[in-house]
Amino acid sequence: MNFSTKMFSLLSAVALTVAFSTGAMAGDVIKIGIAGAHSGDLASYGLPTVKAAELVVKHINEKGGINGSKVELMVEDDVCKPEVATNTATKLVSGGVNVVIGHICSGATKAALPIYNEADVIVMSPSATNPALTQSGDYPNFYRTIASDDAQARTEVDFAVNVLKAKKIAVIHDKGDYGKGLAEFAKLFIEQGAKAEVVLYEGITPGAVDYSAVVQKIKRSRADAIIFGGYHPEASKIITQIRKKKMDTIFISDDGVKDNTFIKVAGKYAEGVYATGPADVSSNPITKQYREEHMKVYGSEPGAFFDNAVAAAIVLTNAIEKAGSTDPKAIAKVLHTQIAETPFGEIMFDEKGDAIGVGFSMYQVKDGKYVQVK
Amino acid sequence: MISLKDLKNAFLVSLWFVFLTFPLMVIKVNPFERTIDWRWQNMGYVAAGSFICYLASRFFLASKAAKQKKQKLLDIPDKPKSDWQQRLLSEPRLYLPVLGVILAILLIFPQIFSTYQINIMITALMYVVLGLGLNIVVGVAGLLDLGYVAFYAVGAYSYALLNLHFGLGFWAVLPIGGLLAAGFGIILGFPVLRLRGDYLAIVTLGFGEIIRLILENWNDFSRGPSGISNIPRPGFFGMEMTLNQSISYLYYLMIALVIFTIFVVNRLQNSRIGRAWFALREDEIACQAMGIDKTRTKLSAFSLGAFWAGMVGVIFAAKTTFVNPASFTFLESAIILCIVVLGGMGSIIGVIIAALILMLLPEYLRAFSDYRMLVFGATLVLMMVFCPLGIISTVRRTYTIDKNLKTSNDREDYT
Amino acid sequence: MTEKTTPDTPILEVSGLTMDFGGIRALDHLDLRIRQGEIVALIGPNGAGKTTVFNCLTGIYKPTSGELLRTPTGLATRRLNGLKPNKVTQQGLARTFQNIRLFPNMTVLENVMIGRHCRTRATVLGAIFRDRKTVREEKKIVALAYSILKKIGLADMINEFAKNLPYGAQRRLEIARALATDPTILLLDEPAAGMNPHETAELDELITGIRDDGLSILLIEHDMKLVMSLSDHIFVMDYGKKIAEGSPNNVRNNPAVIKAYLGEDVEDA
Amino acid sequence: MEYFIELFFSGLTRGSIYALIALGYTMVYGIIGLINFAHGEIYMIGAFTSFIVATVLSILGFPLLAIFVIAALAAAVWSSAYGFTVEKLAYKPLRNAPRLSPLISAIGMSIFLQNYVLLAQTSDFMPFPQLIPEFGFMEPIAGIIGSSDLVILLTTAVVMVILTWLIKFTRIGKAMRATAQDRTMAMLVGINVNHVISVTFIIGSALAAIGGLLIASHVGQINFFIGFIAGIKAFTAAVLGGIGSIPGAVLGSFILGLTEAFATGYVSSDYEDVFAFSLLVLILIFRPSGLLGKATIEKV
Repeated sequence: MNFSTKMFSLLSAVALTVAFSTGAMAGDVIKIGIAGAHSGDLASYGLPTVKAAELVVKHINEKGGINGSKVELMVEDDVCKPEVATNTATKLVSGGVNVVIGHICSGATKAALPIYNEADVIVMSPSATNPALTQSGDYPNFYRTIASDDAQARTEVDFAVNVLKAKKIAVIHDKGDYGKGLAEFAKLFIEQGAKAEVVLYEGITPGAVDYSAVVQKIKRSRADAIIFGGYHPEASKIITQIRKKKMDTIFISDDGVKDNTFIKVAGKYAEGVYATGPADVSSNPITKQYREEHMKVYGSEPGAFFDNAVAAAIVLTNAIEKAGSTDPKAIAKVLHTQIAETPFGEIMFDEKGDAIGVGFSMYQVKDGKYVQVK
Repeated sequence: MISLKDLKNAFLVSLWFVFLTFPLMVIKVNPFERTIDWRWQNMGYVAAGSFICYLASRFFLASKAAKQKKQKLLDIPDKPKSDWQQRLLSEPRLYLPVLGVILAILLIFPQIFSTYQINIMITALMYVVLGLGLNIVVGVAGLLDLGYVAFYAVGAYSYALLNLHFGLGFWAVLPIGGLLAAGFGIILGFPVLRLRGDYLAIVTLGFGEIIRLILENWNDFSRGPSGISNIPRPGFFGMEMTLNQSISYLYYLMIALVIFTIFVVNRLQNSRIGRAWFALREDEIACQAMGIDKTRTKLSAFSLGAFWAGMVGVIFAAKTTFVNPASFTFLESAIILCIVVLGGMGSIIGVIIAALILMLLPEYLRAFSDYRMLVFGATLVLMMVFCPLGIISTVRRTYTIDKNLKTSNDREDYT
Repeated sequence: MTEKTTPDTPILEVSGLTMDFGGIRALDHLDLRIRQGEIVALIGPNGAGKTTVFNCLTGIYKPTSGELLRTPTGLATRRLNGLKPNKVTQQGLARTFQNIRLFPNMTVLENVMIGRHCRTRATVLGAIFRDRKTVREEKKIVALAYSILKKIGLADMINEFAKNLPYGAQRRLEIARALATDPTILLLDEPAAGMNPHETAELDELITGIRDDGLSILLIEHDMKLVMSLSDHIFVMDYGKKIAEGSPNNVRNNPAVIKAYLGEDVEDA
Repeated sequence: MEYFIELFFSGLTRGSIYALIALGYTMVYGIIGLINFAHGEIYMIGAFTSFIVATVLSILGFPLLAIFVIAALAAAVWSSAYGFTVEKLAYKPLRNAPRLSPLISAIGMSIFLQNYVLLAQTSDFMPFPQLIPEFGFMEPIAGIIGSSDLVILLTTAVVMVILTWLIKFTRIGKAMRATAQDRTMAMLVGINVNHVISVTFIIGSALAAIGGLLIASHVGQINFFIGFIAGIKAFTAAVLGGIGSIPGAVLGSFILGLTEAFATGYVSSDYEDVFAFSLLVLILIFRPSGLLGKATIEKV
């Protein structure tokens, strides 16, 4: 009997491990690093960037590369953890990358940037929205193709106060880097604006089995609107419980919620929810082209931050081409002075590294779809 | 070796696993498109995999049993299987050259390998020290601590905050971080150390979470979840260093810290206090009856264990130059605990080997990054099932006594 | 060694000791006395509460009521009530356990060295820096532990794990460990349990030797031959109460004792 | 006052959710003295199995009640199968190993199962079909307590009654109690201890599966990580109530749920977990074996 139990254990592991498998790649000359979460629970935020870069680079190499040099991708996983991100960054730097697209999460980006900074490597993130990354001035080599959290919070607050005329606003966040950062700005802007008051400011515990206590608290605060900072799993739980409790409080949230999964998970309760997101670019020809290619090559709709990543890849390769070299100073000069055609239209970068022309618009769920609010 | 009965059992086992994994492995539903994907090929993999694994484990155990039987027949006394280990570890003539070679390799390591490799090695060495620290608490004193990461966080944040507010340098904070963590160990220890076993485990787990939650929520103190960035790397008499130099420097610093830790922990284990810790682990009641103050001994183990976590925390902050609460989750505690248990509770060398394996293996298995954690979990289970005492079991110090001791003399200061 | 205390002054006195577990009264107003240099036996049928007396004395249980008084030779009387087990040991009471409680994964020598813990002072810093004082203390601990082991007859096995010793040797090691704490009163809980006649005879000698070194001994034992040959005074317990006391001869012929043991197999190794 | 009642019901719902998971923890601990860290994962697997089955059935057009029943059955069967297998693979070979070994094995199992589901299914959150309809009669008080809350509360109550009956009065229950008290002795009087342990795992896992189904239906979504947090909280609740005691697990769960709800309602949900764990520490300081745990006097 003892034998059979011991063999069971060996077997369980291997049997289940056997059932899966993976792959890799190679090339020459201009190296672009792709860093972000490619495995684990946050992989869905990181993998679309890899795909975007692959598609852009494929085009470039088909045309003979940049100024005759082929482009090669170095894909490295940081699982969105700061401590791993430093290893990833060192690996990319010691592998001789010329520019990096990444990292995906703000925390990991902050940990990795000093390493790129010292190695004089230009980094462009499609998704790290923490304001300090550009506004602190600590990271001169950092750029991003997404607007920062404060811009997003500004959009949310302006909309709630000026358009919806909300007077009492509850600000809720998920205690995370992204959500809480946003919520703080939202709170600040509401207080500065003085047209509405923050009646409740609370952090919820992500992953908790039930949010009804917080929902009761929102109900008691008599808020006309909720501004939620965080991601869609918590947002859908909260909106479901709010609507089930027969409350019609307006729900305004962020880019982390402006995701089709939110609508699918929250179902009918998602109707009427507002969320900010990058301006609708689906009519832009470049956007269209890459989305279609993604469908063709990978057989699915592109995931989170795909357009931003395409933009980053285009902007960077374009800058290297225009600069005529991989010298960071030359690239930086191009980034700051010349316009590039991207999925977001024509963009270039301000002195802090934020993309000019990339902003946020407000969307609302109507009939199971996010529709831009005019 | 493999009989028909084995084959039959293997068949039954694979049948069971096919059933077990059926819904999760075979069916994949897409509730949005309302489509079902039947992945029948996975069923084949599971069946074949479990069939082979059953036979393999059968074979492994049968050969092990045969070996034991042979030993019995030849009347070889049932010596501990780690006999060569014991000898290697206890005779200076044998271990000194080995030690020399290892040290030499470690010292020239940065000259041979890339910065990336050095960086990974630094991480691994950090876990060696963390493992050795927790080993004092769990391995030696037998107190199950599931919140060790809290002390790690205390160290990391003490450097981040002291540097931010008071501009204190790395070298000043290194001991302060350790001492603060040790202090926290005592503060936590006072109320909870009367709890036994699993109650202690859950309370320490809770403490770890509390520290993390405070760091997450108390923005004015810790800057909340967005963390503290731009923490300076360790300085060397104010010298300007390039990234590569400072990483190599950190590497040597870690080597020094590891050696220092081994030295101190080893001396502690073989001292009056170390013996009391071991005794506490072995039998709490007998330990007290022999005149050992239980509370004080537990507290000393707790705080001395925490001390190392605090020091490594400082180094962590200096290495990543950024700290946020997300780095200090329960999983981190679990990994450090696994290092201790895999290494063989209380064994210094075992802990070092386990830390290196657990930290380096996943890094080099990057190609399988998706399966990394799966393999990690499976390894823990397999290690425990096939080798529950860990890689290297505790080696106790042996004493040689001068047989001509004048016992009558000793007798006097005995009474 | 002996001061001017009269032999009649008890060095340990227990009066009115009562211990309740929930609703069950394990000890009921028990009185005991031990004088300097005496071997006192505590006997009684299984479940009489003998080990509970030890546990109360050594601070492992908190007695419900009663006084535990200890008068070290030539010093003032102290209460042992409410002291933690380790403090009791510091007061000079050391014990062994009925179901052996050695430190199985430590060596024989280390087991005995543990006994010195409460008589030594080495600190954490001392352990790390190994200053001269600590080294000297450590050497002394080893030497002393070795001398005790030699006396007890385990000197050849100092580097064995305690768990690998034969049963009888484990019992003796427990005594050695207790002796290392420098006790003046030694509490032995069934030291001869499971020993063969030869081993028991050796034990008899050992205990006598310890007494001759000036220690007093409180002994729980079922082996009547050993009890009768060793004891100066015997207390007999049943159902948590003292039913008789006196010299071996006295107790042997006491009707209450015979009644208590009736139907019980008085072990007669 | 109304606010208080609302919070009270929030706490009750949370408490009964914890209780469904905590019961499995406490049963396993009572019988083999092991913190079964993988129990949260069994709960997650239950939720996932019912998600898969329910979605398949709804695609095939089954009526809601049939979906609910079949999904619940499937979840219970497969969770039990996983619980049974995990015990045989990871714990049984370690019955006589040092105390920490099974715990590490359990942590390993937990990590393994999480990643197994992650790889075999998905890392994304999946919408869980709403299996509990909005009852018409609940309409007037929907602001205080919803239909799924009610179902969860009732299920917990029923489960606790059945479990108590099972353990007090049935043959297997007696065998379980005997094994919990003294495994060797139980073996000597002819109880098949391995069988009893397996049954314990199966019952505990089935409860977790039912919990998984109800909770996932209540919150409307699942992913591979839901077992971890729920597991930790449920374990905390079990310890709070006195681990090994079945009424203790339920009581501990309610106290934990209510504490969290009131802490959120009257203080701030920022520190909700801090309150929960501080309460645990406080209770254990004054009652080291939990609220209903037996204070064991160690035999010396």
